Parts: sequence; structure tokens; C-alpha cells
Amino acid sequence: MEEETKIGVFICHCGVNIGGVVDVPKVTEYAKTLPNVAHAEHNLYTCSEAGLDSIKEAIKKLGLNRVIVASCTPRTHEPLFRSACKEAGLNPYLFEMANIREQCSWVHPREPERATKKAKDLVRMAVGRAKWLMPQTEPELEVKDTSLVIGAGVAGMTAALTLANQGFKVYLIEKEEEPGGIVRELYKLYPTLQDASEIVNPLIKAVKSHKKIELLTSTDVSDIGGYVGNFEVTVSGKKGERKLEVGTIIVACGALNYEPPEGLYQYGVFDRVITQQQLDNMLKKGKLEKPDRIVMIQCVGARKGEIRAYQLESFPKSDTAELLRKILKARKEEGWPYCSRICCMNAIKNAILVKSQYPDTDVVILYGDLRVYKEYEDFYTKSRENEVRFIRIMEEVPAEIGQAQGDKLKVVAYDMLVGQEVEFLADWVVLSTPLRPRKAEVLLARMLKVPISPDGFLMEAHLKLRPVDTSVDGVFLAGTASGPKDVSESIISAKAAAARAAILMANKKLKTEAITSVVDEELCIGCGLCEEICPYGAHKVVEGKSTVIEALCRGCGACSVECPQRAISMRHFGDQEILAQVEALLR
Amino acid sequence: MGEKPAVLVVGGGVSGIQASLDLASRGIKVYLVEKSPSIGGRMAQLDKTFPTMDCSMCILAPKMIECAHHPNVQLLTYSELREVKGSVGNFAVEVLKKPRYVDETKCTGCGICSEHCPSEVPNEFDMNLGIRKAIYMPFPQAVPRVMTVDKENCINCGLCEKVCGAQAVDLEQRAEEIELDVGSIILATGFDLFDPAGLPAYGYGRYKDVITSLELERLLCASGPTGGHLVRPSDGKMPKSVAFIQCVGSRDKRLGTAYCSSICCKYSIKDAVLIKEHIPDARVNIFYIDMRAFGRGFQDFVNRAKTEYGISFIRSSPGEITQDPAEKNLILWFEDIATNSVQKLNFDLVVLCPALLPSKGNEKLAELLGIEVDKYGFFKAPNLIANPVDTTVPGIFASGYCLGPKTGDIPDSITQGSATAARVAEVLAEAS
Amino acid sequence: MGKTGFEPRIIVFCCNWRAYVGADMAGTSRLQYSPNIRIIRVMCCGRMDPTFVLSAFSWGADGVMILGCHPGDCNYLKGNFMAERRIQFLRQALKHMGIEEERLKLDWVSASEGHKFAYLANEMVGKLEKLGPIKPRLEETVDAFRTERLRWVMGLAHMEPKIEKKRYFAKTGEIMRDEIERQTIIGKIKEKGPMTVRELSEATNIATDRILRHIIALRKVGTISEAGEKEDEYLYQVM
Amino acid sequence: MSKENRIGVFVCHCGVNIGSVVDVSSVVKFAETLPEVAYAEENMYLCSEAGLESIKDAIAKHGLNKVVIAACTPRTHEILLKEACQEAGINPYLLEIANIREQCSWVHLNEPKKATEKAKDIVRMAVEKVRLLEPLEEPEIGVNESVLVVGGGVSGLTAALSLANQDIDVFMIEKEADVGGVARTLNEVYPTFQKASDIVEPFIKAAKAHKKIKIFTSTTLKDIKGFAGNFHVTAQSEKNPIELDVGAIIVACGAWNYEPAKGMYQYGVHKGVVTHLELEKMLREGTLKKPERVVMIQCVGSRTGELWGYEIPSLVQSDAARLLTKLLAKKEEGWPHCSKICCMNSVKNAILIKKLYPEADVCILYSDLRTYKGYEDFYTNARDLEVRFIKYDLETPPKVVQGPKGKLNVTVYEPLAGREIDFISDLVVLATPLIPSKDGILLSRMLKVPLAPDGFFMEAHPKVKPVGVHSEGVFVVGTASGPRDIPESIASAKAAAAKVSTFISKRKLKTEGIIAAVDSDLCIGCGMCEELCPYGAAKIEENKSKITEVLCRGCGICAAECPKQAITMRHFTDKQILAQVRAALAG
Repeated sequence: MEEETKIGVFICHCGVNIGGVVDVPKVTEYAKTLPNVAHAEHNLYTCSEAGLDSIKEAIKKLGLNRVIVASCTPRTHEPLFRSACKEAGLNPYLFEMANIREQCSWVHPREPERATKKAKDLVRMAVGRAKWLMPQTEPELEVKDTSLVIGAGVAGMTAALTLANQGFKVYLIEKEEEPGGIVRELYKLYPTLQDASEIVNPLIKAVKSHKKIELLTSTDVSDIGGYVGNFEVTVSGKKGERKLEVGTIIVACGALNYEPPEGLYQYGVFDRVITQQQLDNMLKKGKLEKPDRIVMIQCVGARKGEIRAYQLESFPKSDTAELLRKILKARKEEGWPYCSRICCMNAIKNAILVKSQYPDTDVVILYGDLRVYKEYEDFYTKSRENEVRFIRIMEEVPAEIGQAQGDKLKVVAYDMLVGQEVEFLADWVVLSTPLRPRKAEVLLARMLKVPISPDGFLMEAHLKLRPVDTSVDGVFLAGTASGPKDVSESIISAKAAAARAAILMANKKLKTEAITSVVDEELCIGCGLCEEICPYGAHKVVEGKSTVIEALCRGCGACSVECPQRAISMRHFGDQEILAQVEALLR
Repeated sequence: MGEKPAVLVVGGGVSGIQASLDLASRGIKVYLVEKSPSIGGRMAQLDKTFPTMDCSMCILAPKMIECAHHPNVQLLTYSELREVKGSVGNFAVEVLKKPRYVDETKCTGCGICSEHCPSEVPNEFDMNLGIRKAIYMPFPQAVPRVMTVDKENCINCGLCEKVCGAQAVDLEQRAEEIELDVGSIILATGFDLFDPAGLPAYGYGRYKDVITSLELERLLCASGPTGGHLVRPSDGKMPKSVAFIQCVGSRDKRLGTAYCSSICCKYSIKDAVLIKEHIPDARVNIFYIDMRAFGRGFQDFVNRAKTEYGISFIRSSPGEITQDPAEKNLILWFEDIATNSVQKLNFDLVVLCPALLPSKGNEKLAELLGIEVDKYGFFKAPNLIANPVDTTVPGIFASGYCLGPKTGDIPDSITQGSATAARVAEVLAEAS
Repeated sequence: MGKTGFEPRIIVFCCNWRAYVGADMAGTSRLQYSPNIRIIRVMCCGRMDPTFVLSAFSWGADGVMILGCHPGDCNYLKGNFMAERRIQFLRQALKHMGIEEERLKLDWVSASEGHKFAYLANEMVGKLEKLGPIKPRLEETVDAFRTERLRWVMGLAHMEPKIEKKRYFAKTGEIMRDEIERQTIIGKIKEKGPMTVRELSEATNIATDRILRHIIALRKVGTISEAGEKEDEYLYQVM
Repeated sequence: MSKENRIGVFVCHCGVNIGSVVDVSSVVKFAETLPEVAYAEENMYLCSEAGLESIKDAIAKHGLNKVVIAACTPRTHEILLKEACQEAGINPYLLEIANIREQCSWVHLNEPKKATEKAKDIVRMAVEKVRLLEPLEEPEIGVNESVLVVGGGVSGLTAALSLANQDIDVFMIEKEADVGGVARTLNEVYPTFQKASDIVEPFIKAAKAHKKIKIFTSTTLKDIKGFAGNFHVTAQSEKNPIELDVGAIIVACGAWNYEPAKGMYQYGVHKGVVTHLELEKMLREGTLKKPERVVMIQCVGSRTGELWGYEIPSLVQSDAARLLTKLLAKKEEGWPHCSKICCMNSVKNAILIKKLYPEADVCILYSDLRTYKGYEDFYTNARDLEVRFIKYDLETPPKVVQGPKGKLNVTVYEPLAGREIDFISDLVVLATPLIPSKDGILLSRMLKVPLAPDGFFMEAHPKVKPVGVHSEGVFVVGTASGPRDIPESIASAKAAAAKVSTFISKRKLKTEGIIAAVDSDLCIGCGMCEELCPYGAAKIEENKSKITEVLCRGCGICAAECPKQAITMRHFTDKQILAQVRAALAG
């Protein structure tokens, strides 16, 4: 950058938005007096076609090599001006913006003089900074258009198929011998009461036959390295280890059914106390001989216990397996704090199934809140028409289960409506238990550096806005891996995950921020502090020197602050660039 | 990437935005048609989002802007679907772009015009609690940042034309018919709210201080009409006692809306908490039938509402609301199921949580596209479980609340947005 | 004035070219009329700013007359038409303020119509003696006619509405009412310091919900803001 | 106005005009108590030399910088007084006149106390205004040095010629096919009995010949725009439209001869009943057969009828419009004024008849015989020729009926004899008045010049400014401003010509300093002023309103309408007017 800096300053009236308060011509005159400023002008609307043209013209005519626009906030207009510079052959990173509207004229409408002064300062600061700006290029990296889907449950298979149908190569790995996951075990699905097989089998057939899908069963992930676009995954199966190179990863490892600890509602004590899953199974196999009464108890092991906040950021580093054991043990006792979302419908479904087999069997559902959300209300109504009995019990007073004469069980609960205790003799007591995270998940999390949410499921990048993304680029969540879902919800999330993954792979290339850190090899002593603190694992110490994986670096600059050798500098927000602003303001 | 056919997305809510972005960012041209002047949909109207209490607009705005700037997305705001012919792979679509009376290419959205416009109108974006002008931007973060003239209320004085530095106003502008060829269509038309006037016992419309939850959102919102100062509409008093009534129109067979709208419980808790944060000594009661705070994160939310914020939940659906003529307070009559007794409580403000209905256009739209709707008027999926985001016409998909309460909340809407994007990508892949 | 009996006080605005000469003519012809009137000369009755009239009322005038050239004779081609439109508009405002219409008169007096001038003067005095002293004193409403919004709409009154008349006049009427009420609110707060919606309503007898609506509007443009609370209500101040 | 005000108040007695009603000295005392009044005095005649001197002295002596003069209407004396101030070094716009004569003493003759009160108020109002007055400069505009003469009658021609002889370009517009006007149709004129043609023809010749005079015959005025010094005139000749730019306009459109309503004195019924105009024609053409008797009736259609025939409240029509209708209706009611020339005219014609047929008996029925000036002996001359003069009351006008042998029977009540007299007469001649002409009335509207109650042009002041009118640059000559005989018309024409030449010769003309000024900080460029300004003085340039000073006439419409109150009217600012209002109500 030996050539002398020629800064062009363009100050916008924004109609009267700025001009009405700030004395724009004055500011323009002032700008002309600043060092390195080769040109300054003001426009009614710099963002208008005319405004942009005058910028381009000035760049070409006067050979400007820095451009400053003093107008509104960069958040909305920077891209526009940057591209204008680009068209005029100026590197967009040599463009700087001074926000004299949102942060000046609009907030000091009643003090024109002081606002004008402030505007001058802001412009001066921008000029100070502009001097140090460097041209930057946004690094591109290859994205392999193959994907890895972990777990061949409904979600996993759906995700795999969705991608495959779009022509992407997919590795679908499953640690069981057969794909299908939990759903394969199930009997019928709510609310349509169709056989689970109707859903699963076509998927299984499809994934097995699809030429774009390579299904690896009885296979586990043993290691994951690399980064978005270029993950290196080691899987181990019957045929031993194998290395896969994929661009994206979809985690569909599903969830498990919570198994109550022995003694909870006499589970494991009386063998006629079973879980909904077991009931479902008996129904499927037709093992359930006609009972007089079945009592179902909702929210067993769900909506209980405290939430513990783990130190998530440090989580990947701590001994996961150990921590995991602790969590699961503790949870086994006190249950899981969240509502499992599907149990109510599930219970109702089973109740209906029982009724359809044995219409005169009395089915009683004890619940705290009946969360038949969405249009399942109809489903609920249907069950009542079938004379399924719903009794709202006080959650604080759990039902008591005891032995009664014969092999019947005695259930005592407190009925909120009647306001007194009620007693039932039941042949079966069925516990509705929540879905819970599985061990494998947490282990995966460690490899993927995906944080775990307080309740132990894999955590979305943003609960609201990025429900199937993770904080790790290129890694997505499908199905119950990120929390309880019913089948259709799992399918939706699987498709969503596939869509997100497809974006990366379809573009083949990934433009990443130019604003990344750079390591000065001379100064770096490879202390690895940067590696420690980098939230995105963008720094690796290789052969005693820190290296930056630009694809991962988000340009937060934490490393450059921490680096004891001050060997790390930030592009576009270098120390000089920032200090120059401060200096310009104060000196 | 011209070889891929383009896609039409109807509805610029968060779901439609997500679908558009996912498609666009993988190189598929998207036309996003929105009937109102700005994209953003219902989410833009919310103050905060449960359970994380993120400022709704803060997290939505970037997506909106991204949408506007994306080279593959063409926004057709203030536009409506006119006609659709053809089938998957090649639909011929006609979109009617209603006249904005403002040249979108010239307008800088500076708002000077509406500052001077003499004609005031209740702002539907603020649920008519706030005020806008006849030339307006529905809300400050609107996308595109372009003014719109509401001819209904315009007195045609032409002041806007005069004061517009950019000469963007054109009161003679005409509607524009736009022909589009698309390979697939995504519907994300969202929902409308049940009008509680349909339940006279609650006195909505009769008592100014009986409001809907969406109205409350605006009253709570810092960028809302009262600048986030919660006051009751009748006289600006700070409500010291607030009641939430769940299932107003939902789960109600008489009204033919038997389903559970599935978000009210959650947002009520959120709003209740917000109210407590605004007015710590306010008494807040939530009247509910079942507290359906299902899914991860919410149980904890409920517990905190009870323990930390001392919000009391009463299991009952109130029978009637009357007004104390002297104090102008509202008297709410209900049967306490816990105690089996008819009781009454006084409230300064009563918030009704109305059912979410299919948005008004749905029937027409369905007819236009030849797709089926379910008995409630939501778009019908051929197979609820296996193809939840499909409609009965191949190549046409639905996302978000227009599918019915299948969608719980924002994450669901977004997930579905992405899911439809995937489906579109699939069918287009097949087609090509 | 320390006189017995009611002496109506009348301000007469005369245009420089006809009415004023007419008044002179009355003098030249020694036509006697009652001395309650005070003449103010303006170049043209088109100069009549509504705030002049309203100020006059708010400062204690019992009647105001505006005299200009006959239609078609205006020295400035159309000033008198403008005055007429404007006064019509102003009359609506007077209604909102509870001032009898007869207290404001617009008429034409040509240079030669000394008789007419005298006649009008006496007629007005007679009317006002019947009406008695003016009741309301609304300085605030003068400000309403200083607001851009109202003045603009007033200006529009000279042009043919480009939209359906009924809707147009409904709208303009509404705008006038709004501005008058808003200025009244602002005035009250300026006078009494921060007030709550209810206090304002009592002080101005405007319904509370309307007050709130105005506050919302004024708040939006930064004229009014909260200034603390007072038993469960927000106080509002003028910025 | 940094410099503090020192106001001088001068109250005029105007002899007894003010003094006899208003207690002047108490007004002066009162004035002394008013804010910023440094000096107050009373004076018998302020407009007299002495009066003006004393004003100047006072200004010098007491260091006054603003002046209030309580006297007569500003319309007559303002100029004079302004000059006085100017000579004393005070900007003429720092003078305010309180009109306590026309608008106080004269109209409250019987209520001295109240009148004095009022006078005080008026003075206070003037003081309040003067306090806020600011010195104004009067922008100068060029004066077009050509003159338009409307009407080619004797007076028109005279004026045109005398101007042309002063080397001033004159345009003359005549709607008839040839110039000359009424005079051409006359026979011999009193008192010299010259042939009218002998008087007119030379004028016509001279005018037609004069290179400085351009005559447009068969041409009618269409429109007059602009203002003193720069009138733009459009006219229409038979063939083509004419556009003229002139600095001054002389109105010489003459008057009409009242044509009696049909049946009035059998006029239009019996061919023996004629007007003098018709008689003159007979005499000129010699078609008058020897009559036994001729009866002349004076004041036919004059000195009768209401001054204004309307009831005030219902009045909406403009006076001009009303005059027109009256004019065209040819009402019996007639016209209120005395036509002034008829008497002489009748006497003249009587004499002419006598000279022609000495035996013919000529009687003149009159109510008052107004042979004014030196015409008395002209009257005696007629008497010597035995012309009979018979008086009648206006209340009992003569009756004319069909008489024997196609003659007429005239009956009149003789008040001196106290009985009715009958005449059998061959010829009845009606002396009808000159009345305003249609053209005059129309012209008055084009020129915005007020008409007098009788419908003739109203002089600025019947005594002080007989040929000037209420609009600068416009002058009225001949019968346009009332009945005149030829010598009088010529005299007035010459007078006007003199005035015009001085007016023109100024070359530069100061326009009013009373013009609009825009505060462009407040202006939002809404264009309301542009929309409403009758003179196109306000224009929007770059979103701000600009006032073209020479076009602005100071009506103040823009100021009254400006939504942002960004326009102030110099010398009539809101402040100043409101100060007056306040002062008026302060008492």
C-alpha cells in the first residue's frame, strides 16, 4: 500500500433526515480539511442511483482508494455501498461508513450545533480509520457434496432420502443391525391409528434401494474431525474402521424411552406396572388378555426435578462419559424436568386401542394437565366417546399403587374435580414416561463440539430461529435428537435439516467472512492459548505454530486480544484501524 | 443458476421467509408474495418470544433484511395471487401488485411524507391501538423500507408528493399484473385471530379494557403505541390486576373450532411474566382449562411463573365479564373447579387468548390452487404423518400455521419452512 | 371598561382596498353607528389568519367581523373567496369551542357602501347585545390553528376535494377536532404541569379514551412523554 | 429592533371635524401613558404646513424613531405624512396612522364620550402596532413609458394628444369604427354655438396623424393584468387579438345617455316624443318641421330613484354587477344624480329652435334650473327669445297623453299658479341624464377601480385627486367619472395627461414594501402558497418557497394559509396584527 491514501467522503442529507439537523455542507467543508481526504461532497440521497453513480465516478476520476459514506447505519446500507465500490473497481473492504443518522441527527434533533459537531467527529473518526483499511478477500472453501446422517430412525432415513433425492451422496450409519429406530417397535401411530410399519417400511425399503444412499448398519462413529465442507469421519462397523469425507453431518441419533427406577409407582415391584411402550408392545403382539380395568398415569418421570446448568462452553473439554453417567443416574431417580410433549396423545392412543379390542374394559387416565395440543383435540374427544375416563389428579400428590386381592393392583389418587381421594382396582397400571436423551448423543456432542442443552438434548443454534442448525457449521439436528417429537414432527425436522444441509452442498463453495484472525508466524510461540479460548475451534496449534481455519473463524477477535505475543491480528478490525478511530476522536 | 425453475412463496411471515431463504441460498430463484406492505408477518407484531424472552423484532429483523438483500429473492409485497395454471414443474402464476402509490425504487423510507400527512388512521399493525398516517410504513423495521399510501384513508391532498425529496410518491400509480413461471409453490399464509366479539359474554368490543393477547403484545412492546408502558385502553390507568382467559374460541365445538390453538398457554405465561416485569405489584391470574405448556423448556417456564413471579393459575373457563359502573373495573365470574364454587374477581384488564383461525384468504386460495382444506379451513396434508408439509396437489406445499395448529410456535414454523424448501428441492430434482 | 350594561367588543378586520374605504365612506357621509367596533386594517381579507380571529375571541372580543371586497371585486383577484372558505372552516372550529356562529361575520363592503358598513356595524352590535358576553376563553385552540396539520387541511379547503366529498369533510372535520383537543390537552399540561389521563379528562371534559388516543399520537411525534406515575397512572408532560 | 423605541404620537383636531367630538387633549394625555411613547402632542391641522413642520421638529427634538398620527384616513394623507417622516429621517414604514375621523368622530357625532374612548383605543392599537413595525425598503421596478387610452372621445383624444406631444407613446382603443365619441353626434354646442364637429374633427385629424399615437378602432378590451407601471393589456379587434404593455392607463370611456323606458312620457309610443340627442340630430340634419309648440321636460330619469336600490342583509352581488343589471334594465326609476349639463343643453336647443322658427312656442318644464357658472346670461338670452320656463315639482311630474290630430297633450301642475296647465304640443323633448356606461363598469372591474354610488368612476378624492383613482397608474377623464360638458371633459383630459406624464417620467417606481417573506428553515415546500398566490409570486424551488418581490402585491393570502406559518407579511405581520387586536381589547 505504498500509494498515497486518497479518501473520498460522501455525506448524505437523507432528505431532511440528516440535513434537517446537521449542517451537511459545513461537515463537507470540514471533511475536505482532513488529512488524506482527496474529495468530499454531499448528496441529497447518497443511496439513490445518482448518489451511487457519483461515488463510482469519483473513484474512477480522482483515483480514490478509500471511500467513506456518512449517512445511515451500515447494518442496512453497507452492502449497497460496498457493491458500488466494487463496481468501480475498489475493494469493498476499503469502504467505511459513518453513521450520522441513527446515531446523530435522529437522536439530537433539538441541538443542531452539537449534532453538527458530533457529525464532524464521526466523519473524522471514519477518515482516521479509513487510512488503515486494507483490501480483503473473502476466502472460499470447497464443500464436499456428500453428507453423513447419523442414525437410521424415521428422522435419519427421511433426512437421508431427502438429500439423496436431490442427488447428494449420503452415508447413513446405524448402530443396530436394522434401520428403523424406535418407531419400528411401535404398534400404531396417533392420530391416524395407522400401523407404524406403514410409515417405517417404505422408508427402510427406500434407503436400502436408493443408489445415492450408502447404508452402514451396526456401525458407530468413532471420531469426527475437520470442519464444515470437509469433515473427516471415522466409523467403525463389522468390516472394521472406515474413513468418510463429508461436507455436512445430520445428527438423527434419536432419543430413548425413560425407564422408571425400581419402586417408582411400584415399577419393577409388581410386574403389572408397565410403561406405555410395554403396553404398546403387548397390544401389537396381542398378548393383552381382556382386563377389567387399566389405569394410566401421566408424566411419570417427566416435569420433575431441577434443571442443572452445565458449563456448556467448557463441556466439550470435560470428561463427557463421566459427566454423562452422573447425569443419567441422577435423572433416573428424580426424572426429567421437561414435558415430553407426546405422552398424552400416546396414552390416549393406547387407551383407544385397548377399548377397540375390549370395549368393556374400563380405561382410566390420571393426569395433571392433559396436553393434547394442536388438532389432537378431536382425538381426545374420540377417546371420551369411547368412554375412556380422564381424572385430573393433584400433581403434588402422586397416585399410590398397592397390591390388592388376586393379582389386581389398588390405585389411590386425589381427584381434583371431586375434591377427594378415589380408589381403583386395576389389572394393569401403565406409566407414561418421557423420551430422554441417549448416551450416544452426548458422546457425539463431544466429537462434534455441539453444546448440550440443560436437559441433555443436543442444542439448537437458536431455540427460535435456527431450530435444526447447531452452533457448529455444517452440523444439523433431525428428529428427537434435539428433544421429544412425534413421528410427523420428526419427519418435518428431518426434512428441514436436509434442506439446511443441502444449501451448503448445492453451492459447493462456501464464502466465509473476510474478517478473520491472522497469525504472525514469526511472533507465535505456539502456546495454544488461542486454541483454548476460540469458541469455534478455529485455531489449531500445528507444529508449534498456531494456524487459523478461516472457515471456522467468525472474527470475534478474542484470540488477538488474548495472544500473549500479540501475534494474532484481526482483518479489517486491526488494532491500528480501531486505535486510529479513537485517536482521531481525541486528538 | 437459471436451469432450476423458480419457486413462488405465498406469505412473508417467518415461515415463508425461512423457506425463501433456504431455497434462495441454494441458488433457486424465489418470488416471495406478501399481501401486506411489509414482510415479517405475525412474529413482527410480537414483543418478546417465549421462553427465551428474546425481543421478537430483534431476532426477526436480520432475517427480513437478508431476505430483502438476497439476490435470488424477489419480494412482491403488497401483492396477491391472482391465478395459477399448470402443474408441478411448471406453474404459470399471475400476481397482482397492488398500487403502493409510491415508487419503490425511489423511496428511501425516510418517512418525511407520513410525518406531514394530515390523515391519521388506526394502525392495524398495532392492532388499531396505535396511530399511523394514510401514507405509512407499518412499523419502523419494515421490509422493504418503502412507504405505502392507504387510499381508503387518503384525502388525496398531495402533500406527500410535495415534501418527498426523492419524488417517490405517485398518487396516480396503477395496479400491476405480473406473470411468473414457477416450478413449485409454497403456501405460508399464516393465521388470523378469532374475533372474541363472537363470545358476547366476554364483552370484547363492549368494554375497552377487554383486549386480545395480540393487542396486549403491542401494548407491552417498547416500539408499540404506548412505548411499552402498559396502560389500559379505557383511561390509561396502569392495570394492577390482569386476567388471562385461555381457549377463547379454541376447543369450542359450538364455534366449530374444536382444536387447541396450541400456543396460547405458552404466550400467556410469557405475557404474564412480562406484565409482572412491567408492573411488579400487579395481580395476574391465568384462567385455563389445561395448562398446555408442552415441549422442552416450558415446564421450567411454568414453574418459574408460579414461584418466581407469583402468577396464579386458575383452572376454569370464566362464564361472564361485567363492569363495575363506578370504578369502571371489570368483574369476572367463574367457577373454581378446585373448590367447585362460583366466584368473582375484579380486574383492571382482561386479556382474551383467541383461537387461531385459518387466514381469511385461505378458502379462496385453496379454490384457486385446487387444493383441499380440512374441516377447519386449514390446508390439508395428504398424509398427516408421512408428508406433513405436502398439500393435496403435487408441487404445492404448505408451511407454518396455514397447516393448522400442527405448528406450535416459531421454531415449528421455521422448521416447516425449511422442510418445505427440502420438499421443493426434491420435486424440482425429480422434475429436472 | 367600567360601564354599566353590556358593551360588546367587536374587532373588525377591513381590507385596505374596499371595506376600509367603505368605512371611510361611512364617515364622509356622516353615517352614525355604534362605537363598539375597532377597525384593524389588513391589505386583503385574504390575509385573515384564523388565529387572528381566535386570538381576538380568546382575548375577550365578543364578536369579530371580517369585511372584504365583493366577490369578483377583490383587489387581489380572489382573496375574498379564500377568506370565505377559510371562515366556513373556522366556523366548524367555533362549534367545537362552543362559540356561537353569529359572533363571527364575514361580509362584503365595497368602497362606496358606507351605508352597508354602518348597517353591518349596528347589526352586529345588536346581535351581540342579545348573545351577551362570550363564555369560553380557549387560548389553546388558537394553537390548534398554528399546527401544520390543521392549516394544511384549511388550505385544502380552497381546492376541490379529489375524493368523495362526504368522506373528505368527515375526515377534515375529524382532523380539526383532533387538533383542537390535542392543543387543549397540551395547553392544560403546560398550565398545570404533568397530568394523568383522568385528570386531563376532568380538566377538559374530553373522554378518557380519546385523551389516551391523543396522547399516543402526541407521544409518537415526541410532543408528550411520561413523567413519572401518580397513583397507578402515568403522568404526562410536554417535552 | 435592538434600538429601543421612541414613539411620537400626534393627534389632529382636523379643525372641528375631530375636535368637536373627540376630546383630543385627553387622547393626547392617554397617549403619553402608553408604552414606549416618548412624546405626544395635539395639532389643529397636522396636514397643514405648520402641522407637518411641528411633526418634523418633534422628531428631531425628542429623538423619535417611530410615529403615530391620529387623524383622518390614511387613504388620503398617508403619502403626505410619510414624506414628512422621511424628511425627518424616519423610514416611512415606521409611521402608523390612527383613523379617528372617518372611523370615529364622523360616525359617532352624538356620543362624544364613547367616541373619545374609541379614539383612545384606536391610538393604543396604532401604538402597539408601531412598536413592532420594522423599516422596509421598497423594491423598485421599471415603469413602462407608454400609455393606454381607453376610449376615443373628445377627452380621450385630448389626453392622447397632449401625452403624444410630450413624446410619450400612446395606444388608443376605441370600440366604435371611428374615434370621436358622442361629440360627433352633436349639433352645436353651448354656449358658443360652434359646430361640435368643428371642435372634434381637428382632434381626430391630429390624433390620427400623430406618429406617437396608435389607434385601434372597432377594438374592445379583453383583460388587464399587471400593476402600476407595468400593465399588460389584451384587446380584441375585429380581426386579431392585440397585446399591449403600458405603464399607465387613462380611462376615457365616456358615459351613456339615459334612454327613457318605453311609454315613459309616451316615449317610444308616440313619435312626437324624443330625447335631446334625437332633437340635436333633427336640427343638424334639418329634418325638424316647423312646430307650433315644443315642450321640453327636464330631469327625465335623473334625480330620481334610490341611491341604492337594495336591502343590505341580502346583499351578495357586487356593486358593479348590480349597476350593470340596472343599466341594462332601463328602469323608469332612473338615476339619482343630477346630470348637470341638461339644463344648458335644453336652453341651447330651445334657442336654436327659436332661431329656426321664431313663431314656435318653446316651453321648458323644469324643477330647478341649474344654469351654473357663467351660463346665467345664456339663460337670460333664452328668456329674451321668449322661451317659456315653467316650474314643476319633482313630486308631480308632467303628464303626457295623446292629443288631438296626432298631437300631444302635456299637463303640468304649476306650483306658482297653484293649478294645472295643459299644452297641446307637436313635439315633446325629454332631457335625459348622462349615466355610467357599460364599458365603464366592466372596465372598473378589470382595473379593480371602485365605482362611486352613482356608478361613475370614483375619484381617489373628489377634491384632492379628481382624476386619480384608487388604483395607482390609472386615471379617469371626461364623463367616465360623471357628467361633464365638452370644455370640462377637455380640461379633465389635460389634467390627467399632466399627471400621467409625471407618473411615467419617474421611470423607476417604488412598489409597496409590504411583501411576503419566507423563513426557509420552517418551509417544507408544500406548495400551498404557490397554489394560492393570485400573482404567481410564490414558487417552489428546491423544496422551498421563493417569493418574487416585484410580483408580490402584499395581500397576505400565503401568510394566512402557510401550514408551517413560515411566511410573514412585512408591515402586517401576525405579531403586529395580534398586537393591535390585543390593544383593542385591552381597555
